Amino acid sequence: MIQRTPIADALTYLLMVLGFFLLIGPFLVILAGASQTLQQINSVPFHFLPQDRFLENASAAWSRANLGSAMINSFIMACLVTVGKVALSACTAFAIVFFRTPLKHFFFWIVFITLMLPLEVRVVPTYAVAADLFQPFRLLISALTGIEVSVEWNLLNSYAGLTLPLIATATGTFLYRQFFMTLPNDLAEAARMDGSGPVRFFVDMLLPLSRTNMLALTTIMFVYGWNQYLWPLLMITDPAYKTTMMSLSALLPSENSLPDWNITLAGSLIIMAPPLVIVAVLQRWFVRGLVATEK
Amino acid sequence: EKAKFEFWYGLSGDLGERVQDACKKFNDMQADYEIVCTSQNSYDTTLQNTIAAYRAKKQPAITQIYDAGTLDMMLSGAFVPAKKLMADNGYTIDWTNYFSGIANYYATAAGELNSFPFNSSTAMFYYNVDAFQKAGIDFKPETWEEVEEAARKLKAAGFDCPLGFNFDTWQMMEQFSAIHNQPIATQGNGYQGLDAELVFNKTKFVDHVKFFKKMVDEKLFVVKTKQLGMDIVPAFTSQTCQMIQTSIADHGTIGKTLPEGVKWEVAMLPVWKGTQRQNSLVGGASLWVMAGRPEGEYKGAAAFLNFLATPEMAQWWSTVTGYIPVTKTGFEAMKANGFYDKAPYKGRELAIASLTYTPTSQNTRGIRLGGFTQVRKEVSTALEAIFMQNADVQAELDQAADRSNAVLRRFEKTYAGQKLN
Amino acid sequence: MEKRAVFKSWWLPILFALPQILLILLFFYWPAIAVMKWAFTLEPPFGGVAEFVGLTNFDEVFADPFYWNSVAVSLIFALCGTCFTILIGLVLAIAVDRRLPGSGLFRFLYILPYAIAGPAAGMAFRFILSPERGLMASVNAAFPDFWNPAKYGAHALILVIVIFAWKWTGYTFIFLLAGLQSVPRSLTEAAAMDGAGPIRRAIDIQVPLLAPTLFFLLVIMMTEGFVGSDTFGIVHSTTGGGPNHGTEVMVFRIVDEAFKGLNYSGASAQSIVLIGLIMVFTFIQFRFIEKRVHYK
Amino acid sequence: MADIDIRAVRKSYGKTQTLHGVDLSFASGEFVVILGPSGCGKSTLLRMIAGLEEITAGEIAINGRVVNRLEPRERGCAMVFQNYALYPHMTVAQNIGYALKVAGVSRTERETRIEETAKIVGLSEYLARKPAALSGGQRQRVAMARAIIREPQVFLFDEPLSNLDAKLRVTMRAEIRKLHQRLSATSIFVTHDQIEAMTLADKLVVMNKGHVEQVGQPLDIYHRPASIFVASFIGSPAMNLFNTRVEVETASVRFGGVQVPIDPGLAASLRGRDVTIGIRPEQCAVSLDGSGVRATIDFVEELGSGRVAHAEIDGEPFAAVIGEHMSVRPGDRVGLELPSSQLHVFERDSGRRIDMKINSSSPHPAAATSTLAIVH
Amino acid sequence: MADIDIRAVRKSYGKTQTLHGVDLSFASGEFVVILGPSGCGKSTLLRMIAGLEEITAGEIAINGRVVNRLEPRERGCAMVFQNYALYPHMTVAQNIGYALKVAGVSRTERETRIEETAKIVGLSEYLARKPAALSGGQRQRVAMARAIIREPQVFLFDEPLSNLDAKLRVTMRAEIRKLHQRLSATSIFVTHDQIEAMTLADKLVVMNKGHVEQVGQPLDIYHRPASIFVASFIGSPAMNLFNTRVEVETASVRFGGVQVPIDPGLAASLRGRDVTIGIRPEQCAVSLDGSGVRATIDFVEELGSGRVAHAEIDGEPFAAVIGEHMSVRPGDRVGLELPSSQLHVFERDSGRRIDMKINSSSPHPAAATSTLAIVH
Ligand SMILES: Nc1ncnc2c1ncn2[C@@H]1O[C@H](COP(=O)(O)OP(=O)(O)OP(=O)(O)O)[C@@H](O)[C@H]1O
Ligand SMILES: Nc1ncnc2c1ncn2[C@@H]1O[C@H](COP(=O)(O)OP(=O)(O)OP(=O)(O)O)[C@@H](O)[C@H]1O
Ligand SMILES: O=P(O)(O)OC[C@H](O)CO
Ligand SMILES: [Mg+2]
Ligand SMILES: [Mg+2]
Repeated sequence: MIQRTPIADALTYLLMVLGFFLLIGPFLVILAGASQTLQQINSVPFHFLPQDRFLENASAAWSRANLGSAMINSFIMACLVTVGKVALSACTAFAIVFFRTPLKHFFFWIVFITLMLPLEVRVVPTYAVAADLFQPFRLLISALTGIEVSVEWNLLNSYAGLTLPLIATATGTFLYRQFFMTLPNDLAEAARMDGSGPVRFFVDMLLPLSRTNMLALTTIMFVYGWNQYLWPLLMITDPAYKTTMMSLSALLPSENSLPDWNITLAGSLIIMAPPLVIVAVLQRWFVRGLVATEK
Repeated sequence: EKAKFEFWYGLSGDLGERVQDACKKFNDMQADYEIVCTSQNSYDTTLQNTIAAYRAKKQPAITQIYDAGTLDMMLSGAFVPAKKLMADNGYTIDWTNYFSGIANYYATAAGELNSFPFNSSTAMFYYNVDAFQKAGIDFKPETWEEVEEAARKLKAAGFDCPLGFNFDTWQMMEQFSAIHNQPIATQGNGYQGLDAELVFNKTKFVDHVKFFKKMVDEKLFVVKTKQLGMDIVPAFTSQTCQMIQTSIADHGTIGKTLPEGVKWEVAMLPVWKGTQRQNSLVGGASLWVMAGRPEGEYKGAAAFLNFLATPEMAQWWSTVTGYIPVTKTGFEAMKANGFYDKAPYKGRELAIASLTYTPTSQNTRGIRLGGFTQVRKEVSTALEAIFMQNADVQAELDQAADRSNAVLRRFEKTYAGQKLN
Repeated sequence: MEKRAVFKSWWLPILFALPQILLILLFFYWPAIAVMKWAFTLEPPFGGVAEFVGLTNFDEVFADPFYWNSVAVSLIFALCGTCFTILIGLVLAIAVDRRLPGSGLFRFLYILPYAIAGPAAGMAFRFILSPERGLMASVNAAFPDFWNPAKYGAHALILVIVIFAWKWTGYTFIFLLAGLQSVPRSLTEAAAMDGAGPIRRAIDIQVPLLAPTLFFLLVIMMTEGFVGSDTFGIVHSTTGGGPNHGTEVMVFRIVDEAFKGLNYSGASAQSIVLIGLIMVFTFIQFRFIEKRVHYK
Repeated sequence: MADIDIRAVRKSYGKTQTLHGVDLSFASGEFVVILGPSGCGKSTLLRMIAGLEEITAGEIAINGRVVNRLEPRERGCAMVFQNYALYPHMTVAQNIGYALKVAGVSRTERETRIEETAKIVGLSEYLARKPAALSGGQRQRVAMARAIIREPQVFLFDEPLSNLDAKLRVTMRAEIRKLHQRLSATSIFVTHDQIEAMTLADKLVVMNKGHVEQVGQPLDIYHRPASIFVASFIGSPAMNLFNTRVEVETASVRFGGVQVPIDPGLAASLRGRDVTIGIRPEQCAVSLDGSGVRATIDFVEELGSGRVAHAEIDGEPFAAVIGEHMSVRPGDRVGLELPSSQLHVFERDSGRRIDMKINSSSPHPAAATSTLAIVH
Repeated sequence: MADIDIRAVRKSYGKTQTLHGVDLSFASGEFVVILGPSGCGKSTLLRMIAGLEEITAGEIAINGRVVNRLEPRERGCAMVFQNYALYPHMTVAQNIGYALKVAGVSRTERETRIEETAKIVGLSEYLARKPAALSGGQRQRVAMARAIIREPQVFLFDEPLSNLDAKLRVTMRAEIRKLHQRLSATSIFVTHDQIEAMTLADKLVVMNKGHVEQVGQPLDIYHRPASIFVASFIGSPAMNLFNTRVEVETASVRFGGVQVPIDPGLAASLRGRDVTIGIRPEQCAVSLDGSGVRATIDFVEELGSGRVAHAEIDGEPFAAVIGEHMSVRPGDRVGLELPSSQLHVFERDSGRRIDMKINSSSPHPAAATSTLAIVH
């Protein structure tokens, strides 16, 4: 469009730069702080320029909060959540969208009611379930047959416990459902005419076609998994399973010592890095996948 | 193959590392058991995690529960009483050897210990002698009147924070009430029944808070909390504040952290002039052995507890931390070998003195109230409102008492029919 | 829209849905039933026989002024968080949608905060907006007590809202940008032909046409603010609900009441109230996701 | 190569009935075109034959075997979808070969057959491309190839040309015809484009609102539309239709103030009945001397290959094709001759054609008087 | 009412050039139709006139004033978009009145004018509806009203009829024509439908690949296409074209094994040159007795209103319109007469028409021999 509006353009840039400082500014402050010495970071006024101490600070943070194993744990947790969620949601959405069964609506509602109720809201009893996974079945069996079974499976302090309850929600299923709904009916019908059954259709058509969605979901779920806070805090007591989010408090300047926020910030930067990288790398698909389906 | 068992504790930082040392010593010393010690970061998360784990049947064999959680534990039925454990495993312990002030807190009405006193402490008054000298203060602050005077002088001498305090009720309410022989709750602070009611809003404590409020208004006392960026101990060790009240447990840390050459002293908590000082309350935590573990673990647990109770270990523990020895013999032995005369440890004997200042009264035996963590939180929230947001002292404390009573009533109902033993 | 369902097997869909359904039953419905049970009894902290008390727990919850305080705090948090994220996101989306040179880079950058965990952001902001160091120290030096979240509940609430808004603005931004870009170009061109300048077009054409997206985000952000996993994390890692309950959001209060206060029953009652509230949200959202305020 | 019988087939979606009892039968190798306006149920019928849609009532038989309960793949039909429904993530070769792959045909055989088929539709050079990199016509050919490779007994086409531009449609039309000649499978082709219908069909089925309006050879239908609907739907410019009444005495109908003569026998039997008379624009003669119905020219459309004069008669638009060298301009008064042999007469209420002899292609026996038949 | 001058206008998107120097000028009040295949740059040109697209090079002047750097709203053009671009959240009245509202016209005046305009397009009863509740034709009218109300000097239409069904297109075509007669603003109408082009245009511009191929009156273009492209693009069925060589001695071209006579003067000047000869299907006479070019009928398309015989001659398809009563069937041998007066001759390499006289509508002076002109 022909537009001779230098004022509007200038205003636009102004807004965008303002947005930059608002949204990226905090990163810059963290970066600056994380690379300064103790004196620099505690000086008033604050120096916004990054210095050269980042590596020292980072390694100090690394050992203080024992980030090595925490990063590995967080990574494993995030990956398991991602993989589990992506796989299960695709299957469930397939069942919900592509079949005409009386259970369809039951499945739909049973799954989608969970959409808005994050773990935080039901964390107390979930903990109890995680501690004794088979309890419901034992109760069921003893109620039905009167036989007391004594199998137990405790998920506390395990990767399964860290991830399974998080996988049990509907976000991904919903995303897939929305995507599947946008696929032309003809596609499935063409496959059907070609002699393909449901499983083949799922493997040959749906999975390859939902790549974008998968990447979007991967992004969301990795971020979600990595950033879990309350659940690990409650269910992990064994330091071997500590995640990065649990290390946060260890990163804070300890009560009786120096306010070494430079170390804290360096540590927090390390903790933020993996999801940041994932979002930055996958953002194209993330945006496309989200927008194409939710909208 | 060593029998493994778990021990959860609530100390962190320097003190936490000392616990690890103790565990290591135990593991190195014998070949039958292996103790796995895990820090849960703080006292309250330890209680919280222990309960959650117990509900999940994943409780540790031993857990460290702070004073405030005592009644919650006692009524839980989730533990093996200390005496029984030791008897079952063939250890003979001289239970009378524990300081009665300490034992009272953790024992049944019949005087039988449910848990092992481990890291016991009491609150003390710390002050910076150098600053006192600079301000020309030539007395030791033993009464609050003197503290006020000292604060004024310090202020006049240019010290911004003569006395720093936070909203921890342990010093401010519990210890204050004990040494002034004031009740916190009826029924002997709960010892005589679950139907106790909180009365701290009708005692000298109220005046004490009002006094603090006045001091704060005059900028003589200053609030120092973690949220504000610096808690009282760092405020003292960084010489920002010249007087604080905190646990004797911090004695070691303070000594280590204050710059070389700075002169400081520890004293018993001040009392109001004309008050007959009573013994202070024991603080810290005790070790509980959880029920429902395999038999083998109890052997290890008993061995560990026995190990901790040996005079050498007791002395080591009191040396590397500020915690007081919990047995009379331990204390005597340390006194005898001159421990308390030497520089970094000098003054710690005052904690024992404070604890044993008088025989215990109704109000100084201890506190046996259910859900006391919540009560503490109510009171400290009230203090926060009073000191940060200028709320009315009496109204806030009344409200805190009401809310705390609701907590007690719920507790009473929850354990309806249970007797305090 | 109902998909033309094409496959007819009855057992295959069950097989496909089973893993997730099982997980959901186990980790969602079973706990949800437990919450119910606890809410109507007095659950002893360590377990054991619990006395049925009817609605007492609910009565206590509703009688507690701090509960209502937490409802108010939650509402303020969610509402303000929602408004800020959507408003800032909208302004930025409109700016980026003008496709001036370089706007692609801004688009890339704006989404990044979404990656950050609430608690991690909280910790960083504790430094960034700390009253004694960093940015605000200078301000406070000039105007004492201008900014002190440890002291003033309002400041603390602003602090946690800022953190929330910071993290989620990138998210709303992306949706709004996509919404803007799906407004047919010919409409803005038609408006240009009709004589409307850029700002006029934004107000008259673009924003009204974003109504479905705006509504969608409104619901999403409200629920995120109410119960999102960041909400707890941010509050827990920055203010711990204080000062004096100033930032005690509902979720935080529930966790605190259950695990610190050992009042599982009271917490369960609160959970149920919260779940009820969210159900209402969910219901509204579903009605609108399926048939939103579509113009066409 | 299979014959198809459709017997009293109905389709309901929930409560709304979409097909109201369709009876049709197609001979082996026939090229059938189903024509009708949007929403009349063409696709539904096709999809029921394919097995993609449940049959609510009635029967469909292929080669004498009732297929109601058979899966699509068991029916031996191949289908070309309107938007082709190519698998976007597969190459052309994979698209074409997918049915074989599903059927477990060996890799080598598959490749040979893919190549052969691609050659037939002229896609040999594009086998490695993805559909997104093809033009509309090429995509269409992939869709065809995908159907051809299966060597089906029945070809089903659901408006396969409607997404193409005009030029390509003409080409593809010719190709489909050729293909049909080569493979001579029974083909059913759904469209709502009449040129396609007229040019492709051996047999034309005209549908409207879930009913079959007329079945027959294309020209037959053009010249003897069985109903007002068919008359107005087929032919462009559309047939001129006007409502009037038969005057028995003069054996004529009144139109534009003039009496237009009709067959006296017909007239007699229509005594006083409301009828609709139709005449195709190319069948009325326009003369400048003004005999016949008088009209004022509104405008003349110059199509290059011909000219259409538009007028208004009795308040209704009227079109007539005029000769290339006749000079008429807007405003001219002209006369329109309506040859009585070219008039179509329809009963107003039922919309049915009224004719002197019974139309042999009518599926139902005539239910009228001896001289008069209402063609169904 | 404004004249428009387009001078050497070019448009590039990045490196690819879309318009390669377009020169056109339209008189005030003229109805110009721009016709061309998809992607040839029609919309681009229109949007440049509207001010929606930057002009890469050249000038556009409206009423003598160069508008290159003016914003859309300053140019006095109104545009009707292909998909109408109605504001979905505004009522019909608000849609129509939006331009006035932006211009700050008072509420009462606005309402009067909205009502007037709505009356013109017959929308008075729909003013309170939202566009979603309108039919295609009604939407189209709203789009028109929105343009009309501004009383623009120039009307721009970008394929406004292409989303309508065939029947409605005919109606809307008539309405647009009427409207133009009433308002007589300069109108530029983009389409790729030739019927629209032929029936609407005062002046027709045929574009191809970013070039103007021919400008002129519609019938002129139909009868004297300036290039092979125009010849093949205009007319349906398309003009038959065949490549051949001129034999000067016999003044003829060879086609289908027969010598087809052409104008001797023309023949002389074309000595030995490669030419393409064209003839429209409706201009070749088909006879059963077999005089003329001999061909075997492949198939006959029965369109109802006419018949087209398809044959192959020299390996190329050939179509001829045949009379209604002539009975030819596939396989018949027939003779095709190609009247020399109806032959179109094009230079093979340039694709340009070769004619005996200089075409007066050509914008450039002829650059050929005295007797021979290549029409641009
Ligand atoms: N799944 C369905 N549920 C309800 N009604 C349907 C369904 N599918 C089609 N219909 C209805 O059945 C009728 C016939 O639809 P069909 O698709 O067969 O029409 P069509 O003749 O193919 O039209 P078109 O030319 O537009 O493709 C329509 O009115 C349509 O709305
Ligand atoms: N924004 C753009 N960037 C790059 N190329 C473009 C852009 N817009 C149009 N084009 C190209 O310019 C050419 C002309 O486009 P234009 O839209 O003018 O065609 P058109 O003649 O209107 O075609 P249609 O009949 O399909 O509307 C096309 O090849 C198109 O791909
Ligand atoms: O700091 P400690 O270990 O002395 O404990 C203090 C209080 O007793 C905690 O409740
Ligand atoms: Mg259809
Ligand atoms: Mg275009």
